[in-house]
Amino acid sequence: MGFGPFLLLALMEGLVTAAVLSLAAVGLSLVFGVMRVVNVAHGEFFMLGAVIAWFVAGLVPGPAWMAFLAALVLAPLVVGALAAAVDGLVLKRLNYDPEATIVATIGVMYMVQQAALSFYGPDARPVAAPFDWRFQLPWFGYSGYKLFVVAAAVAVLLAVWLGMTRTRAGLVMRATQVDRDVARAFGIDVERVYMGTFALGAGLAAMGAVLYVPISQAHYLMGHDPLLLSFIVVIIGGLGSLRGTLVAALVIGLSDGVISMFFSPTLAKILATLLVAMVLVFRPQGLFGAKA
Amino acid sequence: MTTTSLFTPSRRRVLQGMGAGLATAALPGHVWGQAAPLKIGFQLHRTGIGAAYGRWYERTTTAAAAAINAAGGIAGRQVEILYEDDATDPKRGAEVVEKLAGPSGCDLIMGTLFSHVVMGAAPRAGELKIPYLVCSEGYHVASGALNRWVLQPGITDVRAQISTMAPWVASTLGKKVTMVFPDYAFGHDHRDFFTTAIAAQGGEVIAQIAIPPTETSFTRYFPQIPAETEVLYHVMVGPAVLTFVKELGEFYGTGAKPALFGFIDSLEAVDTASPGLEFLEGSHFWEGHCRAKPADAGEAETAYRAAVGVDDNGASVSDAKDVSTYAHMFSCWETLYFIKQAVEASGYAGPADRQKLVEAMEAVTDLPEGAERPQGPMRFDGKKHQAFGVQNISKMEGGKLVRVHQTTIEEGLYDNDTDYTAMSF
Amino acid sequence: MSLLSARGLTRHFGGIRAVDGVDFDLEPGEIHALIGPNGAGKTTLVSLLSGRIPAQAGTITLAGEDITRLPAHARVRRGLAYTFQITSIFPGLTVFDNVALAVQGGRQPGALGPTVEAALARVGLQGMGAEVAGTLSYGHQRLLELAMGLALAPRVLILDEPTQGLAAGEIEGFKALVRGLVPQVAVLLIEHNMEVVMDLATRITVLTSGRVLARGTPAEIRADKAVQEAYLGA
Amino acid sequence: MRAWAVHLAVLAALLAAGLLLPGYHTTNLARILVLATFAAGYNLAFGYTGLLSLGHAMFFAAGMYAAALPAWHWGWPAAPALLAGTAGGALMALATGALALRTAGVSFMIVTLMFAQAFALAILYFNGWTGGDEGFVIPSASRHLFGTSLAADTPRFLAAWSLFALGLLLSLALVRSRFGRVMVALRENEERARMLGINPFAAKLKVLVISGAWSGAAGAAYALLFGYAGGSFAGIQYSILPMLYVLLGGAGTTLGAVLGAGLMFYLTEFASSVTSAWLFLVGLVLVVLVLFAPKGILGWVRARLWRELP
Repeated sequence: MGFGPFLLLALMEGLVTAAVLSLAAVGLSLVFGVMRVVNVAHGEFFMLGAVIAWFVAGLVPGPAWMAFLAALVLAPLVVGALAAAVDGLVLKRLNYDPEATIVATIGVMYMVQQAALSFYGPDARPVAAPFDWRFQLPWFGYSGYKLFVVAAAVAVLLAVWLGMTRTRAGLVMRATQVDRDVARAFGIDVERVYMGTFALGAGLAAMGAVLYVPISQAHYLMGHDPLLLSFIVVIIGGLGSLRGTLVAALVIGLSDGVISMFFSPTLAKILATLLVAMVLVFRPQGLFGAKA
Repeated sequence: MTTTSLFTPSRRRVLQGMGAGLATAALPGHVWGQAAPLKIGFQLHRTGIGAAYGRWYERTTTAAAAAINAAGGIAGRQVEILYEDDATDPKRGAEVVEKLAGPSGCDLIMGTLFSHVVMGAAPRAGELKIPYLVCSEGYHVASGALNRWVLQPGITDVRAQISTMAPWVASTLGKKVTMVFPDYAFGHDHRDFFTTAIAAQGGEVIAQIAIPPTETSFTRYFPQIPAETEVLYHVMVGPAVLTFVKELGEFYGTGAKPALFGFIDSLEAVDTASPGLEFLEGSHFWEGHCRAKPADAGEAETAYRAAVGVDDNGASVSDAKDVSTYAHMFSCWETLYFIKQAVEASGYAGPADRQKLVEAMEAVTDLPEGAERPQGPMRFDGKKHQAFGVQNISKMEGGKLVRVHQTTIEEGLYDNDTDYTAMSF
Repeated sequence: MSLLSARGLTRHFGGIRAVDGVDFDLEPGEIHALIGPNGAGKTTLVSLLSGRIPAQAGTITLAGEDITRLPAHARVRRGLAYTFQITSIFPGLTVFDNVALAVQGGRQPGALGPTVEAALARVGLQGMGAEVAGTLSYGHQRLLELAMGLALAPRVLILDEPTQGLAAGEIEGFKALVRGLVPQVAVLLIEHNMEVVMDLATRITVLTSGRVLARGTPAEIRADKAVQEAYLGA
Repeated sequence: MRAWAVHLAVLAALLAAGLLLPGYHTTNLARILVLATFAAGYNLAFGYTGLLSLGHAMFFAAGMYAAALPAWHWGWPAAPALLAGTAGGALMALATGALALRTAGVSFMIVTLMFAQAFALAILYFNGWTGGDEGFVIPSASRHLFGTSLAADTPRFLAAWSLFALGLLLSLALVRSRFGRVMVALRENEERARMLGINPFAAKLKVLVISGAWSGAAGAAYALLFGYAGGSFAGIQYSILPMLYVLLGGAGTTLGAVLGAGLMFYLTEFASSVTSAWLFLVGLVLVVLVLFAPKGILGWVRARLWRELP
């Protein structure tokens, strides 16, 4: 394959990676930004979304897109409700202490993983894409659904951005993010905002997983990578910055894609990882974070 | 040493037991209520990355133990299997060996699959001087890296498996091979041994693409597959395998593509008729044990499937979506029968006889096909502590794997310097 | 020669010229007050002097040595101490540990015990070493802050709004304390309380919009028309 | 004085337990003490200095390989291998810390995480030399210290205990020293510490190097005592484990690390003996424990019972 087509493929793949990253990270960006807690169970919420998509696919008859739409609605609701319960039962009682939250969410991670293993099983299972369209370029073929994921990621990010900037709920969340004590003084029910944010963050992770699972597969350990990558994206982007999250996802996705053209896969992965780390080393506040 | 004379009666009784359904309940209690049970510790991948295998390893072993018990147990003693989860982790694996050997009071330990767990736990087994029979297919045992207490009697090691594939690949599919494999031990064994083996057939590996194990998407590496590739040799493990195949299909699509040859490890516990796997149609796979029941399958194969609870497609009889790890799990069954054979041959009575037991194991040579070995005949090399059996090559036809070739034991034999019998206990 | 001196000191934040080409001299043994309306650049100026933020242009010398490029902690070790506007003690540590940290980091890290006790005695906190700093009253916390500054054994002590939040009685004690520091230490004082400024300072510099508006003795400043317009009279 | 007495008593109790309990527990204790040494190193960085690292697996693994590779390839005996491991962990901390300490807080967490990921991948990439994920068995000739085989229960335990005891007493001396005060100051308020003449970068780098040396010594000891080195020890879970141990036992307490490590081990052991869904039980207990003691068990003790607990 010539260099041109190779680059084209690398860029397309990079774009898809960026889309997946931003879908996984957008919820974490909210939670981390507003609540300033490290939710180690974020990846498990993502996994649950994928697993629910698999169950729904088995339950909803008819064409794949119907099950897909059903999962797209159902998974965020179920996972969001679970997250709200975790918030109310555990995190609130810990007063969102950063360190205690890490331990608690590690505990939640174990419980969710075991529940998935017991009720869903250890196998990797595929979920059909809502539509089956593949197109052939002169040099290689490509999945149409992957491009749909890119579009969906753009739509989700746009919706979250509009929600944060144009709605009252978004305003309340941003106010809480800036200073929770001041927000409380202005009569904002901070605990409700936190519960809502935590549920929304988890719901977004689940929705991202429903979109992602047709190009991957559902597996009970699949939450691990989205967790780490989400954290990386959110921090590189700059805490609480949606634009930063998007740009960081693009930087990581595209650099990953392009670097993989020139090196053997493992070496490419090492170099891409170090490159992204260096971004933070020389810009510790992230790409769009406020200077300290 | 003759093994058939020891085995014939029990084999018949196994089959009788199976025919009668759960015959265990029907057997009079006093027959096996006298001697203390033989406790076999099973190091199980119940959680972690190996869990899909672990579940079937557990089912197979439980079935084998039930069959043996129904037929009177081992040397008149009932077999009790103690499963202990190692989380597919070498550190926990070592702890599990200690627990099984210590407080659990097991006579011996078996069952480990993932090679890093074997490596991490083997030194402890050696120090605790307890036989440790792995079902891993790794080359770690035969390579001589481990110790006198570690044996692999139930499955052919990957070096032998791979070497037997090369002649067929070179003569049937092509001589210019590109390999795609995970960048860890299992993949490295493939890389090293297949490259050598295909060269011996006048073929050549023209590219080696090692994929880091954390990777979840593969398309961007496919352009590294040289255009002149005749055979794409792929062996991936882990949950991302489905993505790998799906993306490969999308990448090549309707265009020209190399012949595909893979190891079924990629698709263990995965339904070969899954959406996205259509691309594999017409491609070939190594199978240790054919998942879809071959037309010429004998009595032992049928009985084995019935005992474990696997249908003719290799899925659970109770849930057709629950696909087994058929190409590997037979190793648990055969390892347990190997234990039976060695315990009975050595007159093993308790932990004090463990050394005698290992020596009896090392003395085993021929392991004929039968109810004990539904996968086929094997030959055990006491010096290498490794069994060698026949291998299968199957073709994907209509979403189902159909055997097209079977290798002989001799094709897989190789020479190396390993001689565990020269090592002290 | 002045003890601490700055020439053409400049720091912009985006479009805002927080400090814009300021020359400044602190003479040995003086109490120099820095005043100006909110946003005049007082805190930025002392932050530049102490090295908490780097200067974009200009030079700073301490006793003749160019310290422009030195990081803050190195300036502290050379005798340039800074106490925080908002009480910034280590609330989880004992009073002793708070002061001991200053002794360790200061110019003459010697035997901890006596030095710490001397610094505490100087501000009137003797015998309170075992208390946890966070449990002290606000006034005591301000005194502890000062004790930490003193324990650094500084040549220059920068006090950023030291009387903020203190009761009238406490302010009197504070003034006496600061007067007792000179002439061994030169004091640079940012202060809003004009009574304190006029009472303590030997010289005053008035900043507005990042520039020096006037400089002189308290009497001169009081009489300065421009200052009255820009600040006092406003 | 009371603190030293308590620590010596804990060490004596551990020694007695290791020597008197059956072999199985002796080995468990040996493993717990090695991991507790690792966690104690982590605790110096995280618990005392506030450096939230998610990359300590890289120091542990650097120590493990710095000891195990010379043993495997060149037949080094245990003593120099152990020293090499300690140095390996320290050097890795020096190299990565010099870069990562340009950042702070969550950025530091992510940078250390990514360096550790790169290191773990490098172990796979250079598999011809490192043994990759499968790892390798340490030759038994290298597992002798002072003429005694470390593969036997009691010597292994004594070696682990000695390492832990050394680490614990050094930790105690360190946190009660002048520098220990600086560490806590950096955790509590770095900017204030800077204005007290403390060079935060240099001090934090020093802590990280000490922490790396500890972790490296633990990694080397693990390889030599249990006979195996492998890539899984460089994985993210070995960065999370010491954090979990420390948070559970009590961050910023010298004894928290061993308490957390022991608790997690026996919790797993107990959970897997009562249910095959043991992971759920472990998770549940973690949640309940943290609800009961958000600052860890010794954090709770310090808040309620004994303020001066070091």
